Amino acid sequence: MIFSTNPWVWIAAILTLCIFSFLYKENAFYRFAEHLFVGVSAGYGVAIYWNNAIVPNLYVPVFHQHNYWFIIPGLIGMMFFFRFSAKTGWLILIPLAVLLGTGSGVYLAPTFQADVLKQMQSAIADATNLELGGWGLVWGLVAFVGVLTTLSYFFFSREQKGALKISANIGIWFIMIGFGASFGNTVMARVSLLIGRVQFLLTDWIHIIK
Amino acid sequence: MRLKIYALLLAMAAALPCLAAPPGPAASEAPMAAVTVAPPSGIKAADTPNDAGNAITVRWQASPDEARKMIEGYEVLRAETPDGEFIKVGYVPYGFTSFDDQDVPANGKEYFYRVKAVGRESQALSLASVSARSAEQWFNTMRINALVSCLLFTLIVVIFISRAKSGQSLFIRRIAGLAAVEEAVGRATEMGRPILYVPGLSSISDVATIAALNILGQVAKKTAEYDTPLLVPNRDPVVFTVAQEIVKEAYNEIGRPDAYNHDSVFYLTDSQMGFASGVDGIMAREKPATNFFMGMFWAESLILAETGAETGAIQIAGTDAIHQLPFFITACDYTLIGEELYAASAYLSREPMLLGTLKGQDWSKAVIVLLLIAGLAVSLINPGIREIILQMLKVG
Amino acid sequence: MKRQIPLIIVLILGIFFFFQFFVPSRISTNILQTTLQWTIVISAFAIVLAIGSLFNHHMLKIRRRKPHWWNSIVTLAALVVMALLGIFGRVKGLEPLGELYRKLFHYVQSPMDQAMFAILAFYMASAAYRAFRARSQEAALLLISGFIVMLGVIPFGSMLWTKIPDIAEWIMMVPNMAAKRGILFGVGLGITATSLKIILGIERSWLGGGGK
Amino acid sequence: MKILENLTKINRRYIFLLVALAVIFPLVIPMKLPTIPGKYTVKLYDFIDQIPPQSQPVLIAADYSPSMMPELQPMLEAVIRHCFAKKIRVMILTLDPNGAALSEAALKKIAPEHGAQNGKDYVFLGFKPGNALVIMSIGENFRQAFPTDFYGVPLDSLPMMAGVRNYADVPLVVSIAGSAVTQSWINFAHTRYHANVGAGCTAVSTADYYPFLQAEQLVGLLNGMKGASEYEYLNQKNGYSSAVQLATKGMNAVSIVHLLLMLFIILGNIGYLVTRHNQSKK
Repeated sequence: MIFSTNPWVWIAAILTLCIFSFLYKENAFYRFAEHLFVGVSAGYGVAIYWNNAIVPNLYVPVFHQHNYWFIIPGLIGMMFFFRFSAKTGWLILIPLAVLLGTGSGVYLAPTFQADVLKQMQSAIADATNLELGGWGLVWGLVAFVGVLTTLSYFFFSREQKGALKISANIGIWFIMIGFGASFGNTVMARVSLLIGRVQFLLTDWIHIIK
Repeated sequence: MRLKIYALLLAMAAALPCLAAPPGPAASEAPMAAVTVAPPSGIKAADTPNDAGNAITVRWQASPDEARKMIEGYEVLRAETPDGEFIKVGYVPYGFTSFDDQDVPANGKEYFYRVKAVGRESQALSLASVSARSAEQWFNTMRINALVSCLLFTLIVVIFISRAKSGQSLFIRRIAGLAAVEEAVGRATEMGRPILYVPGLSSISDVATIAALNILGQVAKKTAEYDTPLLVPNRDPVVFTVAQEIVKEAYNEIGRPDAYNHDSVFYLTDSQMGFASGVDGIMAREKPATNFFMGMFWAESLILAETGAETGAIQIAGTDAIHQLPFFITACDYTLIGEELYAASAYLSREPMLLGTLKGQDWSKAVIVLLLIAGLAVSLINPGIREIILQMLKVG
Repeated sequence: MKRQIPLIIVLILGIFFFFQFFVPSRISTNILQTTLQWTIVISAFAIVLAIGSLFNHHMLKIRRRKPHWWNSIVTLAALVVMALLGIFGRVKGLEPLGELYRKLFHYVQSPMDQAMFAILAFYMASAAYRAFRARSQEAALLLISGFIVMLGVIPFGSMLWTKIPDIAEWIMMVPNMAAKRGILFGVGLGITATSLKIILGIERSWLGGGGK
Repeated sequence: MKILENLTKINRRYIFLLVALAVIFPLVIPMKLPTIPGKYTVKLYDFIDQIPPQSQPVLIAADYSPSMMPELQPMLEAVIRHCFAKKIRVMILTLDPNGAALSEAALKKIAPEHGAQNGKDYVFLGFKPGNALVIMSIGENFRQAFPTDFYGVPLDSLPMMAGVRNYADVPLVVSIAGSAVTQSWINFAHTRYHANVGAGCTAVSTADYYPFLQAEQLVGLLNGMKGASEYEYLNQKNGYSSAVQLATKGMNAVSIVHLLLMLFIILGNIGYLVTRHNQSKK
């Protein structure tokens, strides 16, 4: 067993083990790593906001390109700081209103397009693709029924009774089969990530595997 | 394209003036050149539709030599005058008969195009040139389906809201996960332990976050009533600010501003896994009696939910992140699936306007189901109509 | 009045950007791009409040000598060091700071990030053990489809029966796809309706107590 | 019966311990678990196998960053090994800003094993920003997108690049990625420029690509670590490589964890059924 001589690798390895120790139980090592992680990543976030948001979108346009329009978002952003005042506290609602108004306006139609129109198109296209022939068409129709019944589960205006109950139940079956499959399909990806970490520990830190 | 427009016109029985695309300039035929490969013919140039300008679409008919596999591709050339210097602006391989010149220098100015067939050994240039002017459009006709359907949806929602305002009682069926909220808060009070509420990891412009904050307001009212400690860790700075306001307001509304603890809504870090490690630590140390995971989540969903399950908390999750739902379903006691998260604010508050919106959503679903069935039926009978329907639903 | 101004802003911006989607002209796309750039700047200011909260939270713990208070010192020190290195590491003449910043990211933050991610492999196992039980019809379906798909991944599956990988693929393609599509319809309508409620001022929870 | 009932409450720490062992052991101790190549792996393998040696080069796009390495790096290595062993020329590029170091490392490691030479048997093009734009500009003219290789050598001075103008001269594009960029390769390189496209993706995104396989827009697909291990197996079976099998080791671990998981699920259910049976008797 030969250990790495790189102190940085040691730090990385020990922190990895500290995080893994949580699997046994919450303990002083995990607590240390967790607090370090929160601090380091929050600090990294500050640097990212500064370097990637403020500098290119505010500092450079205003001070280098002399595009003084960009002072406006700066001023709106500063309204966040009024929240500590009882009298002018409501001013923080202005930057919020700008963010929310823009966000809901910008995403409304594209979401409808992607989640409703596109899905309608695919649902019909998949179930009526005569070129697939035979079983392909059968499975297309099965999937079509799955879509309709799943959708019926989300009908809130009626008590789930009678036909709606049957349909919603079939919908739940589809949902459950789908979720089980997604779960089973994800196991390999997650194990792969763990393998990556174990390989780091056993290759870079302790040179066991070549 | 045309089909889609006509079909929509029929469906809506409404005429919109902006639909008719302006006809392109007359095309000119290019005579055969005396070289080994034949040039493309029937060249047409026209403004590229539905764009911000500075683009012209050039179309042609393939060189007859393409069938003999002698053509490799086509070069598109542009000049400012019919006999000026033609420079290459693009190349497409064989099998393609159109090209969008995206770098047209000026809108409204006439540009001339020629297309050259490129063979293995020889090339053939279309003799005459065609011209077009690029222009910007003020309406994207490819998106008319989205505009019409969004407006229709809005109309349905507004009708139900006005019905709700007029005092009609609106029924909403029981949603298991939400019915459990009261019980979950009560349990925490009995046990003398806090409630943990994670309003998702996304930003304020993610609508799932808004839904989560809405439910947070309802939960905070209950914790204010029972005087149960509330913990709300945040990942997004803006969401954190709003969450703090919402919780404060909830305590005010219940008349317990004294019970509000400013430190109960706090910010952790904007790193996804850093946040997960922090919340894991909090769950392991504070042992909340109830955990709420509402809003948008990514891979951390299972990390949070499994840790919470180990500490013995009752867990109620809700997300529209389809990929994460399987993990919440397996590890939580109740899970609001997709739209149930959005129905929650109406369900919990029983406010008529919100209930009206939910009714509007429901009827829209009914319309979608009917349209799907009708679409399926006619598509199976007639492949031509199938094409029209698929065109109508095309995302532009 | 104080509630009216933000509601009006939301209404105007919401309607404007809803229709902007349908207008491809140059000026329309330019306005969208500039506004998106502006929202980045605006939301960046909120980080000051957020970091303020983090600071207060931990200062309180240190001052009151709450349990594990010394961990709070770790968080605060790490926060300050990382933020300063990240900001000043780009200044000319201070490149070694930038180098240290990259090292800290690479050997401190990134390994913990990946370790947290890797913990998922363990949690998949414990969650599956606990939840994949045939308690009800629905749970049984979850269990069976999960089981078949897992079997389809490993070689033993096709040794057991050569059709197993095909069945797993079928489950992913037919019922799984159908369920996701059905859920997406609801989600799409829910998102659209909520956006509408925000724009029309029906959904006001985000106003909190502001303006009262 | 008590023992069986206890099967419903196995302490999760034992589960964690067994998972950890199931991952560590196969990595440290060589094992020989069976590998049965899936149909989409075989399709990609066969496609590459029939490309004539010393002719036009295969284009490999290694569009992933270090976080995807455990799943995708073995794929890249296996495909490169196959090509080098069959004297098929290779061009490698990446559209991921953090990807260049990974693909360069793979080339540096494998080229000496097969005596492959830079500029003659392979070209490393490095990173180019722009995703779909790069994919399209290759369709127009390779040299427009990449005038030089990663090391600044003009492509025109490299003998193997002489006849390579655009996708028409590339027998296959292999997109190895953990993001939606594979879709761009299909949409642009395949649909628009008629290139043959094969893919390797992470296990979570496999399901997204089944429709493309059915429509034959992809010649083949490697599914995460499983696909990589199957490719390694085919390489070894045909005597193309005897190198350390990264993904095979990993896949052994994956298989054992899967078996373990299924075992726990079965045990839990037995315990549950017994408990329910006993309760109903009372």
